[in-house]
Amino acid sequence: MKRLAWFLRHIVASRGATPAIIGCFALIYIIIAFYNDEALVTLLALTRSTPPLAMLLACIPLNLAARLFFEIADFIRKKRLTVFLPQETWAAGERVKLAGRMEADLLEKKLAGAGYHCRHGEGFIAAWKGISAFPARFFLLLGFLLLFSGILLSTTTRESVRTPLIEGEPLPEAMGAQGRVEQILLRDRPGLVLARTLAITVGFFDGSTETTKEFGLYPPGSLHGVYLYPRYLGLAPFVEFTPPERAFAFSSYVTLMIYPPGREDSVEVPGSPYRIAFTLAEPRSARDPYSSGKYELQFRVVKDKAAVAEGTVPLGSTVTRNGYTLAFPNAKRIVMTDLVRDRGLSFIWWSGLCMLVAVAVYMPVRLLAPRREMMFVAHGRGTQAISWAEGGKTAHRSVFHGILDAISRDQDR
Amino acid sequence: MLLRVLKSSLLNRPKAIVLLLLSITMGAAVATAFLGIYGEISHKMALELRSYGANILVEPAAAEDGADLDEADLKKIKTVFWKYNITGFAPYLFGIVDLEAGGKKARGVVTGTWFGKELEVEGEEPSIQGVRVIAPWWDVAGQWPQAADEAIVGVSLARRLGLKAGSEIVAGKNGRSRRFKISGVVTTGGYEEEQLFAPLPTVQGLLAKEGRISRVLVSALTVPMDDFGSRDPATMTKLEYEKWYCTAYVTSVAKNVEEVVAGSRAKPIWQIASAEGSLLKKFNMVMILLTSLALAASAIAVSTSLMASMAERQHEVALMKTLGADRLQVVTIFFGEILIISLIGGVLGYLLGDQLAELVSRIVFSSKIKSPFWLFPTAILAAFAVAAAGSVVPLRRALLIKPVQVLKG
Amino acid sequence: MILARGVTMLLVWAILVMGLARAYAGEKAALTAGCAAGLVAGTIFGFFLFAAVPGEIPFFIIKSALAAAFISLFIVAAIVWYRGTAAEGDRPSVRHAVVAITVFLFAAGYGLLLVCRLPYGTDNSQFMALLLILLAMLGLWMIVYRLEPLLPNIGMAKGGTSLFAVSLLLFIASLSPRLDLFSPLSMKVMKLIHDFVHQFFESMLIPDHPFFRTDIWNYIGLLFSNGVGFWGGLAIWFIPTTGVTLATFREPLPSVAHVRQAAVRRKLIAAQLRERRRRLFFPLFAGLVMAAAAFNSSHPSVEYWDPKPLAVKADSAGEIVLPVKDGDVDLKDGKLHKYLYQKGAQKVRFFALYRSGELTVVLDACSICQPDGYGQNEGTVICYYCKTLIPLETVGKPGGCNPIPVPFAVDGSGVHLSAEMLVNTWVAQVQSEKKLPGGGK
Amino acid sequence: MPVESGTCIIETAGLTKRYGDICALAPLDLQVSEGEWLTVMGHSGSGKSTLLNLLGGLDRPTAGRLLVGGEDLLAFSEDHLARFRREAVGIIFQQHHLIPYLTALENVMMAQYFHSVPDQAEARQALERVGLGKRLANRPGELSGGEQQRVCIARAIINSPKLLLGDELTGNLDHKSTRLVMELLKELHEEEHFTLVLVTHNQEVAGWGGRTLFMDDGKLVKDLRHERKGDDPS
Repeated sequence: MKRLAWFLRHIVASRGATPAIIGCFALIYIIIAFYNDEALVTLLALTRSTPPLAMLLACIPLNLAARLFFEIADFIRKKRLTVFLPQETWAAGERVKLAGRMEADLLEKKLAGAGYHCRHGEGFIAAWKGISAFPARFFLLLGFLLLFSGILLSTTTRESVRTPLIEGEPLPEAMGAQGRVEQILLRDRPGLVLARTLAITVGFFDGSTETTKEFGLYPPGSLHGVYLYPRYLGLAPFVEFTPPERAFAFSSYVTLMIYPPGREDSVEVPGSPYRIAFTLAEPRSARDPYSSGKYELQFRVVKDKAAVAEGTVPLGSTVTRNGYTLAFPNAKRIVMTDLVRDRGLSFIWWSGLCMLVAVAVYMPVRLLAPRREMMFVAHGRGTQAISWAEGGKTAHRSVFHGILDAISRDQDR
Repeated sequence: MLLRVLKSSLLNRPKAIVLLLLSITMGAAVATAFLGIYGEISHKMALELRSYGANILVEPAAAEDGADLDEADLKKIKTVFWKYNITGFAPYLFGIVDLEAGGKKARGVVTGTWFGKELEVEGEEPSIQGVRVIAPWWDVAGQWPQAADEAIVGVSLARRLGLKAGSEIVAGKNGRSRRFKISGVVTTGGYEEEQLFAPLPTVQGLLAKEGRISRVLVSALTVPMDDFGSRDPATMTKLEYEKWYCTAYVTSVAKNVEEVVAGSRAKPIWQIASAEGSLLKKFNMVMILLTSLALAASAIAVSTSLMASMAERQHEVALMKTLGADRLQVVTIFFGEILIISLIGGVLGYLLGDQLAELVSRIVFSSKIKSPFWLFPTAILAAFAVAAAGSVVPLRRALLIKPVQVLKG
Repeated sequence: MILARGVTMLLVWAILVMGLARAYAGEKAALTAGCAAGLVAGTIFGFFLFAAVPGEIPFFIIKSALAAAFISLFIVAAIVWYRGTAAEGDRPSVRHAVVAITVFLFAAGYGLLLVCRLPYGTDNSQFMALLLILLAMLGLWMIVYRLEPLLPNIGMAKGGTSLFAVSLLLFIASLSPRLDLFSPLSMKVMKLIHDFVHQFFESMLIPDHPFFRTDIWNYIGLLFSNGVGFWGGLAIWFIPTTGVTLATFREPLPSVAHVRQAAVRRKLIAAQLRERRRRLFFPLFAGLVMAAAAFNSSHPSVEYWDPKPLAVKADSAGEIVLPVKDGDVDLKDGKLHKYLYQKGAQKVRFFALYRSGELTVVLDACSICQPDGYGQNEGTVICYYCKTLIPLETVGKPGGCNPIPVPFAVDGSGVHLSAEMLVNTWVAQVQSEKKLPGGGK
Repeated sequence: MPVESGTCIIETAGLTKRYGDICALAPLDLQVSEGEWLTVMGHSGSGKSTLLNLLGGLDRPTAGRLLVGGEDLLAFSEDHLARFRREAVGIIFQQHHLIPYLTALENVMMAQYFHSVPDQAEARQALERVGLGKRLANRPGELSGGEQQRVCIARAIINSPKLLLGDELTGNLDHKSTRLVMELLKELHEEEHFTLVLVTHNQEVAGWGGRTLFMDDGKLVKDLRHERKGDDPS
């Protein structure tokens, strides 16, 4: 039973499991890359659709969680023993049995002289110096745990719907809430990373109360766990189109993905052979038309694959070309948005934070005050001495050896 | 420990170190400066060499003045055996004319040529020929001529007559005259800068030499000349001649061209290029010699100051040996010291030499130079070389020190 | 050229065997047997492979094997890294059989590459291979029994053997553009980084570039530049050697705490440090070889692209069909693709080349020089006989030292050629020794 | 000469050293056993320093046999001799010979560095042992003669040599310092069990050892065993 527990512990909390699994995925990636140009996308899709692969991926957070658990358990156990490092790390240190017995006071004086803190108890003296890397390790492991949990959740359970948010229109149903897009604002606000900000104001009417909420660019705003991820901007101009034969008149808002200027999008005029292609003209002033509201549409009327009229129409005017009349009295802004339900996202954010903390903690500790420990345990007539260091090994080793020499010299006397 | 010793040794003996640093810095600085100037000058010379992009000159065989070639033969150049190796050619028609522009008058050379003419030869693919093909380095401020009455003018002629893109010039000869619109000013780095270039037919009309040309410059892809290639074809056996003919030596291509252009003599112009090349080689030699002399001088300076400091430190060396240092350990300590100093000296020398090169080129060549990237590693290497060369003798001396003799008494 | 290649191959062989002999100094018999058997087996297998499997498939197989070997280096490095916490002796103690199999594999890999590196699949190359093998055997005996004891004492890091041997194999492969691994690696890495950045933006819901500051976006754009593939590839290329080197550094030194005399302790530690420095030799050397391989790969112009001609056969109608795209082979990649057609004693070499937007098929000879064939360099092909450079655009046109064009037709199934026409054109137009007047001076 | 009990650390037979025509050391037969404290006395130029240099592997004899610790120094190459010096011998000079730009601690560590690897804690301990625990970071120029000599002693014993050689080590010291240094040497000799060979012309120093050789003109004149000073508290 005990053996089984030991075995389980060593499999589940193995240091090599995570790298091995990552290696497996790397191998799968390489094999896919041999045959396919979109290897990464294929791998993600494959992981999502193949339960065994997803389970393999799930082993990583499992392993990390186990490692974190045992690390903490070891830490607590060793803390009770006054020496703070886990058993397995001691194996990498030095361990020696001496014939001599120590004189506790003398030893403590020597250790203190070398700058070590001491504690002695029933038949042992423990000495330490510096700060343990445990907090850094904890944060690093936690960071990795969160990262891989996030990746797992994200790859397996992410749902995404692309839908336009249009000024003045109700929220799409996928948002899971009743509301109306009140205003979309694009502002030029040079920041540290972003040059422009986007504000989508949404009004909710929940029975009697009316509230508004603003969604920005980053971090993405969310509503009931659904993130709003703006992909690109568009325009919904109100267009009135009359062909020369005057058989019909088309007048409607049309949803066009024509931002930034130069991008073309077209609309089929229903029940007619016409298609109208639009682009947003380059602004005359430096200001972006989307934020200034001064739109100028370039249009091309296509009838049965042949262009029959071309022209430019600014907001609020009417243009007639070759008998085709196009009026552009009004426009609404559109943000093409991915509505994403992804539970892994916050995990990944937190993992980034944890890793930053880990690095920020580890660097100064390792450079300035790495943990160094030694312990002398009475062992029959002799002494068992153990030493371990995370950094500053050379100096620590020489202090340790000096003290061992002193112990055995005392014995000689 | 080694680092500790080096640190203490470097920080606590400022006088000796500064002296050494000075010699190494000087060496690296001089090397950097020389190489910087040299790089710049040879770059300029290479540019000029490149201006001989065409390597075959086709001239009338007859020596007397006024002899010329038939423009109609030009097409045949695209049909010769080595046609695929001929990457381009341009015809020229020269004439001395009276130039008048903006009230200033001068005699000058007008050259009719193809700038970039689409040439169609039956059975071959159409190709673009003209000076734009064979002299791509021509730097035109403005536009290449498009119309028949547009011309480009060489930069020094333009300066003389106060011309710039857009101005007009009148060229006259024997009562006929043409008005040209200057579409651009050309910088070539050669004699062309004194000429006016206009489309060939226009100049032919002006000079009353319809359908005639003075010379053709041909640019061909050739293999480097070797002993075999420079032999006289007349003395070859049939087999050898065949091999010579089917090898794209500049001479064999020239012969090829000569055969199709009536009344012409085609000569390779590598003579000029090789003359320039040998000049460049001599210049190289001088610069390399000067640089190595400067480096040697500073190596000697390093050696002397190291010798002096070694004499001061012989007790130290003897002591190290007494303590049981073997030769490698002694050398490591002293060489490590020198290495560090030479690294610092190299960086300082680079900075100093860069300034020096700029100063020299401003005073002597009145041009600004851009120091190339490779100069930095070169300066560091020069410093290492100087230090290494200068430390051989002192280190040998140090290794020969006998502790018994030095530590006696 | 064949000579130069042969000498290079022999040198690499000598280095390979010397290193192996150092690694397994005590196992001379197993080493010699494994080496010899591996070399012969690899060469025979290589010839068999090229004879039995047409087209680029043998190259694909060999390249895949090399890639597998390269990937296995990562596994080796990972094992060394994770096992590296306990100190052990410097020489791996292994059984004869393991040694024999190990060196057999390496030698076989070498033999395979030897076959690939010899120009033209003709009888000539078999003779050359035989000669090289004989010389190599002689070298093997010399090195193992004579030179090995003279070598200075260099230790062997864990995983050093495979690192060393595979890096040498990769080096040989890098000499030939067809087997080179580094360039494809760079390409794949570039693709991976590109995909990764996109996927990362997508996953983390980071808005796209219209919202970013231009300068920030330019920095992100660096990740999509061409250099990324090279540097990223380089980083991956060196992971195994760097990993083993660092693992060797990380290995704790044996404790000297039981020694009670400080000076003796220090002396032991100094000896351990010296020993560890020695053990770094092989990983560092392997790193150097990998660097040379990467350099070779990124400077391929040192050698003309001159693929070994693929043997082709005519079908019953006397037609030869070259598929435009077949597995790894892509006629439209702008590179020279050489083929060999044999009818009776008459051999016809010809090549297909995609230039100026269309395919062309020409003989591997011109009408004036001796048929030494062509190699390809940037923008030109070179006639090996007269060293004339011929612009790629003019390949397919007759005249000068241009290769002789042959009529062909392209359709969906590939390039169609008439075998009879090929032979006739070759016989009629190509100069061969016997046709030259006088036969030399 | 009666053979000492215990193993012989120094054994010479017909050991000769000539500088040109001058015979610095006439053929000398000498045996010193392990752990012995030997003093060599004589006038200047009597060959005592030459003997010391030969024993320390600093110089090579012209003729004769020289075994130190059972090894024949004559057969050693230059680098082998250097190894012998760093591992088996510690030498203390009259002029101290410390490296002026290094601190006391670094001077001691230098010897460790040449021997194997430096070890700061051990070097500090050695300096504490010779009573210089508070002057670790001082350069030789800031130390008195006696202190410098003690740094030299710390440096000489740091690599646990079998043989410690002292060349007029009290020549530059006043009476008090001499006594301090000699007491220190006595203490170390008892603890470390090295063999000590001191060259001096100071009668008082000779009294600290158990055996004195008198030399003159390169020849051994007298070999005397006597009571050791300092054994009886005075």
